[in-house]
Amino acid sequence: MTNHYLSLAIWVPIVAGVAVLAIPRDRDAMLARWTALAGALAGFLVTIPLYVHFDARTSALQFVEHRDWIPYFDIYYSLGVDGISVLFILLNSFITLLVVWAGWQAITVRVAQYMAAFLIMSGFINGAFAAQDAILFYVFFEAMLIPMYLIIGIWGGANRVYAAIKFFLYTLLGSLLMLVAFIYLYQKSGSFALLDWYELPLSMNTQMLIFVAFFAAFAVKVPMWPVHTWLPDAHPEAPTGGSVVLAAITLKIGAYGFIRFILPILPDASRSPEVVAFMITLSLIAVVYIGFVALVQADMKRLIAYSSISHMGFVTLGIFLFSAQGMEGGLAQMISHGFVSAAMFLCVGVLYDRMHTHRIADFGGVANTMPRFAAFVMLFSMANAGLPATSGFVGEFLVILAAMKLNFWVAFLAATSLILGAAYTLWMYKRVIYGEVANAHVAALTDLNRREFWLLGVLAAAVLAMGVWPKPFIDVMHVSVTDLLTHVAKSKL
Amino acid sequence: MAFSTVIFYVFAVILIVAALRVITTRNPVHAALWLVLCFFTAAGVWILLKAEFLAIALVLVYVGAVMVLFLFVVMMLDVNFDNLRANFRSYVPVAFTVGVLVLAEMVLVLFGARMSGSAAPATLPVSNTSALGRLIYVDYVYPFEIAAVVLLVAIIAAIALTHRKRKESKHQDPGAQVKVRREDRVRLVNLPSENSK
Amino acid sequence: MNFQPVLPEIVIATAASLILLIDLWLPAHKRHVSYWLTQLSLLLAACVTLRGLHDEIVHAFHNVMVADMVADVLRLLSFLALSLVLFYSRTYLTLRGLFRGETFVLMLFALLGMQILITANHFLTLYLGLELMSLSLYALVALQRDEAAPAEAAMKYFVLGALASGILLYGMSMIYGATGTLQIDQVAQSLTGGGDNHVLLIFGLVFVVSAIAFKLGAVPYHMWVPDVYHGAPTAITLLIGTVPEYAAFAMLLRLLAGALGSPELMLQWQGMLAILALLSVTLGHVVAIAQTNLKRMLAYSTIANMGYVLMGFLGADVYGYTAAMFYILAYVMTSLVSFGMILILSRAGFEADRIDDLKGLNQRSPWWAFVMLLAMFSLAGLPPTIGFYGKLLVLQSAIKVGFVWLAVVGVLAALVGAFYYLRIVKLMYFDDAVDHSPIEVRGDTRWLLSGNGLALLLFGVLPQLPMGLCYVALVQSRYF
Amino acid sequence: MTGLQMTMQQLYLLVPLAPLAAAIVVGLFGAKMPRSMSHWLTIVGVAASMVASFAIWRDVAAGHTFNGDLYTWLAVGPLKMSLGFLIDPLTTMMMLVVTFVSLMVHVYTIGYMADDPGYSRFFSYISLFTFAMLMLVMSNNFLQLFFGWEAVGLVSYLLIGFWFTRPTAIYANLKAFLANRVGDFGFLLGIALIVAWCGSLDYATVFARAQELTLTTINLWGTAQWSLLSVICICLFIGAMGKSAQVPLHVWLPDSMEGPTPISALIHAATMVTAGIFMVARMSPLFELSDTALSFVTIIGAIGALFMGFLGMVQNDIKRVVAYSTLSQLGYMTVALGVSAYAGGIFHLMTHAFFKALLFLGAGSVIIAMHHEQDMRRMGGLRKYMPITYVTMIIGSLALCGIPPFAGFFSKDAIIEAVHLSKIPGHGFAYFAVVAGVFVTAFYTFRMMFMTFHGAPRFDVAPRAHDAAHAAPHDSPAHDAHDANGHDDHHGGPPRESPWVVTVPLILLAIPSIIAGWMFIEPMVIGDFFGKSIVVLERHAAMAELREEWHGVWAFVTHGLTSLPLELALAGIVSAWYLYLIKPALPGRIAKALGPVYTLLDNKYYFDKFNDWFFAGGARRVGSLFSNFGDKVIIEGIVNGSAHLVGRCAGLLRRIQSGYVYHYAFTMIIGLFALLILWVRP
Amino acid sequence: MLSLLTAPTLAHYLVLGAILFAISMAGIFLNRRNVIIILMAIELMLLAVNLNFIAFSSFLGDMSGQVMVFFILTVAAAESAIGLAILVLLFRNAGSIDVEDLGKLKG
Repeated sequence: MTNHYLSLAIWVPIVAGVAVLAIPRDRDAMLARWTALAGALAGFLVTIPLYVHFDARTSALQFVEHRDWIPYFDIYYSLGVDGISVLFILLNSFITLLVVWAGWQAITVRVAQYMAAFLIMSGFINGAFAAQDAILFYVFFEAMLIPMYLIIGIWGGANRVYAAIKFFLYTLLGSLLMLVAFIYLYQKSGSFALLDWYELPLSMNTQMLIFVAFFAAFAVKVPMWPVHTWLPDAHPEAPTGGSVVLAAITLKIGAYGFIRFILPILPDASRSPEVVAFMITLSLIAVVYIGFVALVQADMKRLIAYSSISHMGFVTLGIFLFSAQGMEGGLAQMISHGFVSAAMFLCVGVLYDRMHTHRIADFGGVANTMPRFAAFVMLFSMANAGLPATSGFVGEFLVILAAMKLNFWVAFLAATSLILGAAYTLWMYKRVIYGEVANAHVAALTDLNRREFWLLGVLAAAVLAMGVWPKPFIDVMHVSVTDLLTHVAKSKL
Repeated sequence: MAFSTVIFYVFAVILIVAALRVITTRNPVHAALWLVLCFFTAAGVWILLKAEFLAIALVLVYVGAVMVLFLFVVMMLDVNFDNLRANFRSYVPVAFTVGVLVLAEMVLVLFGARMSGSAAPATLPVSNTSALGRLIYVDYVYPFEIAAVVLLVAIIAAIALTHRKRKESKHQDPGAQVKVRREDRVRLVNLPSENSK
Repeated sequence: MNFQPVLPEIVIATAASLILLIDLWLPAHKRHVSYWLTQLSLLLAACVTLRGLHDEIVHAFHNVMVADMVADVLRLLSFLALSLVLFYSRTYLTLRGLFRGETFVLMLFALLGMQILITANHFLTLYLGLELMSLSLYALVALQRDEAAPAEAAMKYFVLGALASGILLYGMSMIYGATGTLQIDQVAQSLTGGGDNHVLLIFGLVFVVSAIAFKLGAVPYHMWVPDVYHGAPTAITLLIGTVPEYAAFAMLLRLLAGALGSPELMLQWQGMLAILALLSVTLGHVVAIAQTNLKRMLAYSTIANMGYVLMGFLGADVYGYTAAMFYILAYVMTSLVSFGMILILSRAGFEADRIDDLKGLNQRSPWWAFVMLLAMFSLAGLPPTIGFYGKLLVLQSAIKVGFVWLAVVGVLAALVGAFYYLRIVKLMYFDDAVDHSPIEVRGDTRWLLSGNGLALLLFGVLPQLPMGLCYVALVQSRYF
Repeated sequence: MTGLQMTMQQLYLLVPLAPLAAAIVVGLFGAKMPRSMSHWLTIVGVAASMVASFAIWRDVAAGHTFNGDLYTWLAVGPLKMSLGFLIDPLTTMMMLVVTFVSLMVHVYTIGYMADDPGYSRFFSYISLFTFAMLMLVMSNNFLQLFFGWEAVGLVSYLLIGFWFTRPTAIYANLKAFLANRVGDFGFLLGIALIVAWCGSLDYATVFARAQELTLTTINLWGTAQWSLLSVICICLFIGAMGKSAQVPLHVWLPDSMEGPTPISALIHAATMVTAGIFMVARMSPLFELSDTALSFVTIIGAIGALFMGFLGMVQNDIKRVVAYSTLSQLGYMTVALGVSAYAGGIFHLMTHAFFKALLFLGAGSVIIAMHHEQDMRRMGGLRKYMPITYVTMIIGSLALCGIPPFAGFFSKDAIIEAVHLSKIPGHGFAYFAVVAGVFVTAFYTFRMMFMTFHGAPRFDVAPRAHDAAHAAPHDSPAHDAHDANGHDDHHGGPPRESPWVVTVPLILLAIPSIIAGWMFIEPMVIGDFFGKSIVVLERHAAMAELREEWHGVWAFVTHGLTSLPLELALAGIVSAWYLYLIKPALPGRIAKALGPVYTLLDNKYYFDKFNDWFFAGGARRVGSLFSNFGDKVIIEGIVNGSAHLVGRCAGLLRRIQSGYVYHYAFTMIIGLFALLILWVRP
Repeated sequence: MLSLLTAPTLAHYLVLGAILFAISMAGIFLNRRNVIIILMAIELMLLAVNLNFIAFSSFLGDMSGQVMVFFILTVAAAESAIGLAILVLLFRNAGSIDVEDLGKLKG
């Protein structure tokens, strides 16, 4: 079976992005928008067969494409997805579609560049999720920094330059070390194919050193405490779409890296007590410490950014519990966070478009003027707080269950997010949405227009669907996760 | 101790002292003079090593051409010309020393050649010069050609860098005149006419 | 006598002499005839090289020169690079009164020197080629006669260059003494027999490595680079920053891999190169941060990049050499764009060589901003640009021979480097333009520079072609 | 038979889905449909649900229990998580209570919220609540239980903050949600422990395995070994403490009175707050196995029963009095659970649902009449104006005080008896608490009744009431009251009886408040109505002993007439009568005399202040510390510091490039020498 | 082993060359006055190199070293021509050939 769905998922958005770039003038902004929307839609549609034709009964790679790329260096254009990665490609294409749509009116300068940046980034991200060759992965992994850098820098807020450069360098630091590790592995195995690396015997010391390098790359991306500080700086400065993609997708690549690279390539290091303790500690710090930090933020986007870190703490925690529940919980959390954080940032974007601020203190009583909006925000806030029947619950629940099997106190600390998550989210909700109309600007707010309504509506449907019936989401990954865990359990020493 | 050994040590000492003087003296003219001595002494050493042709070439090319060029430039450039002339006397001791030493060296070399020259030149299968010549014109013809180009570049570069037209001479630049565009000379101003409302 | 191996040299030498003569009789406004003749001669030389592409190693002129595929490839790349240099700098040269026969002739002679260096199989040929190139470049730097900075730069370049030449010759004399020959392949042969003049050889090796490092601009022999790049007219900076890099690589290849490539010595120069690479990448990248002048910044970036070249070269096998050669190729391609951008942004009486001159370029011209962006990311070594594969290859090369620590330092330095490249992108994209004057670019320059910029991306997506080219050339030339 | 089974299952499905469907339709399209559509749709939904519940009750009474899965929510490895129903007597009883009270509240709301701009929203919310509560009680597994658990919390949050422009309301709802979340935190840990050790979320499976776990211990701290079941049960009970407002997580309940009165009745008196009681009863197979947990439950319950009652004595806000009484009564129920008198607890839950809903709705009726005045000091003598309200509330009060033959008497006396008979550690304190609580209950209940309905009217001298009504932005009760009476909104006027939509539910709730006690005590408490839904071990024989002493309802009543609790209750009523009708000046003097005690009570034992300072403030302080010091100073210090360091290095290193050619040459030569020294070893 | 006042061996010549080379290098970086003396130091350096070549050539009995010297002399001459040309240019533009004045480009 050879088909090119994955290639299409990668290249359709990129080609569309380049096409949009060909419409540089803001006079033709409408044309650029429509082209971008068509491209994003096409990009989303070509990913649908990935789910429809996906065979959830096997952990083998599917939709495989394998062709020479750089024969000089044994680098192949090698694509393929399993149950772990396929959903993220769909999620990414879906979010990109929303982001393009969301930027319809908010962006008025350099529209084509804005749209193109997102489309091209979408292709890169799909590539990173589909790549089965380390260098191919790396190329996509790094390349996606460029559009994001520009997005934050060009369309961002006042302190955008600092944020953009910080974002870029932070991420680059990790990924460069990872590159060294890649080359080292190539040196050992003579191949850049991930599947070959999975079978490569490595001594414990080697595994530990490579772990450090990989950790640097992926922990920054996730981001894990204490290398998280780029995120709260990046989000408030990024335009809405940038925040959405950053939170919904790019953070996932970090966690995906843990699953795709660290666990199977370095099973012994990953399972070693020191690493497990280290990772669990960092994850719990992310959950608890960051939860407290989120509580005192004065800026909505900063708050949601911290909340993202806290939620991603669950993901890393789940991964390093080495149980199906934990792993699938982590993955579920990733998908859910994709929806919820996207929705939260879009909501902030809706307010920002109207008032050009996302400081909490500038708001109050928004529910009076924007009741429909308030309802959506309520739903997403609750999902953010991990309320059952929303997608936010699924992952946290599974991870806590899995953590309890390990240790009561790990579960205990993880479960504090139940309280902290509710505290910071709902306190923000209270200050922004509830209350008397705070000022004349709030009084002048208009409720959601049709575009915004559907945008949030689609995400709301997704959040609820996954909360009420997560099985279709999770079933896809069962076999892959199980096989991964079996693989990790085997020593490579 | 063979005579050539003596010559070597004497020359070596002179060479080192002269070289030190080259870099320590503050006066470029002195330095140039010391450098001449260096070259001369070195040529003597080379003769000890039986590189007669190169020794002669060194004296001819360096002392004869390059050092003169150096001195020329020094004289040409030094801003403070009065200063230079006032210090003219100070050149005398150095020049004298250098001259004497050069003379002494020549004597030493010629003497040494006679002293150690028991073997007749004819016994040599090929003289140093002709051996060198053969190599240069046969085996090393390609480098030789390149060397020619190097010299050509030196000529071009020297001219291109230093040759200049006199600033005060007035001249036309036909190129600039031809290249002039209409926009440079005439500006069409669109003035609104009074009655066009 | 077989002239075929040196036909490209003959073409260039003849053309240079002819242009020198023709230019004498040309009126000032017909200078473009010389210009086009220069381009034509480059084309002709390229054709001649292509016609006589050597898939075998051919020695000529009593073994003083060698024509092999790596030489052919490097020659061709030099022709291409010089041609682009000429295209990009035409307007600039015209506006500064440098659009003259001497410029072209000196450029051609410099090129001739590089060709000779590239094909050298004898220390003497190599030295002569090097000097021919250097002397022409000294002159070119100083050619803008009414400015103080070029003269100062030329003087520094000259003094330090002559010092480096002296060091090189000293090293060569030591090797000559140790092996009894000046011919590169014979040196290699006599070394395989095992010499007892070990100390003499190492002595010579240190001097030779230092001299090569000078040509490359590796720390601590880099001091000329910032001042010369900064002081020279940008067109000449473009020239110095690009074409001679190929020659410098040839020097590395011929001297270290060719003459001194015995396993015993290899171990020695690997260590030396590692230290030089370490110093270059760190110092180059770190000091670049503090620069406000774009040319100076790019000069430090060059220093750092040459560190990476050395890092690749110390792999000391065909993959290592390929890494270094590919890196140079990628670097030259990128430098052409970055300096080319300064050239097209400069106007009469205005050098766009301050970093701030790039402010808001995206507003003035999204296309040129994009091209510059590609160049910056390529220099930073980010995918999907060609620069990334350069980094990849050199890191692999270093790791392969066990210099993992060097690779780690290399990437950390690259991180520092990324900062100032990003700052350029920041200025172009995030800041508002101060200068709103339109960017007028000659048609041919526009197309070529755009194509050059896109090539960074194209070869960034499909790097096999240049990589394979370097590899095949080196294999065919038996640099294993 | 299968056909019948199918229909029964469809009926099960109908019970939660009818309100859900109504809630969704009204929630999404309420703004576009006529107002009457909102209430009709939801009332039909809840009514259908109630009818279906009734049918199911009949079916269950006939012995047809059901335990089956609806659909698989998620399956991970061996752990299958499903949604499903467990229909047994306990469930059906809860379903009936929930749907009945909910229906009453729906009807009542038509009047209470008549003019509120959020009319359809309110109906949507309470229907959604009904759905969530039903899902909670009908669940056959912990997952769905938690779903319902959190969902009712959500709706409670939404409803407390229904008038979201009031700062107090949005303060209260946040507080309620967070306090509940603290409970849920424990609850979730309990569930996680169960899954970790039993590998299932299914009640049946877990209960079946519970026996095996009795000897299992886990290591929580140091070397001490804790009984696993005790830890599980205490964790679960922490959940109940949140939801059922047990000390110290009770703090949210009084504040929740900021919500509209109908939801105070529905959620914060009758149903949601009893979810914890229901849950513990449902988990009786687990709790029974842990005496530690039962003692814990007993003591917590006893504290609530007595000390929360004290607080009711000093409240002046009519709804708060009822709220504290709810806290106290929840304490009773909890005590019942603690002494293994689950049936008694559940029975009290049911009777309490009726009479407390009645009291709240009655209070709401008073509030309507008083133009949104809730302070009892500005009421008095209302019985003349609002006879129906008065009578029904008297019934509710008597039931609350445990005066025979009202419902409360039976349930409360059963509990007191059970506590008396229990041998669980802490039962002595619990017995004292529940008995003393009777006096307290009677006192504050009738204090409220007397202050509100008796004595001279005080509202004429309190014109501020009217202003306050106007000050409230979404002042629907006031509006409603005026509209119903055909009065101009902007005039006060004497209080009038509420419209029929308000009074009819009062009457309908008064009926079970009278009869539910003697009707149901025999089957529910003494009989085997709950069957296997509730498990009691032999060593916790309080109920069994009670059962042995049982000689019929009349005997129970006659016994009760002579018992201490009734005397205490009467004493309470009499003291209230004396203090508030005969010597109205006395309470103030007593308060002064008991200075510190009064201050303590007036400040609600300083729980709120402590929470605000320690938890809310503490969290913010910790957050600020982490944010400003941890993140900004330490981490950012390192990050930016290294960036600055590189910058400084750059500044220093560039000085090497001095511009002087001899420096350059010197550098080269140094480099050369360095290499020579490093490599040339003669 | 090199001992003083024996008949000159190869080592003697090499040491002499090395001393000259060192002196010339010192000349380049010790001289802070005059560019022209730096140019002279360079000539001195080439002289040292040439001495090396000739010594080796003589002791190896191989003429190619002398050929090398021949060409070095040629190039050195060309080099000094260009060096002096640049010097002249520098003097015209900067008005000085002081090394200390040659420091506009830095950093």
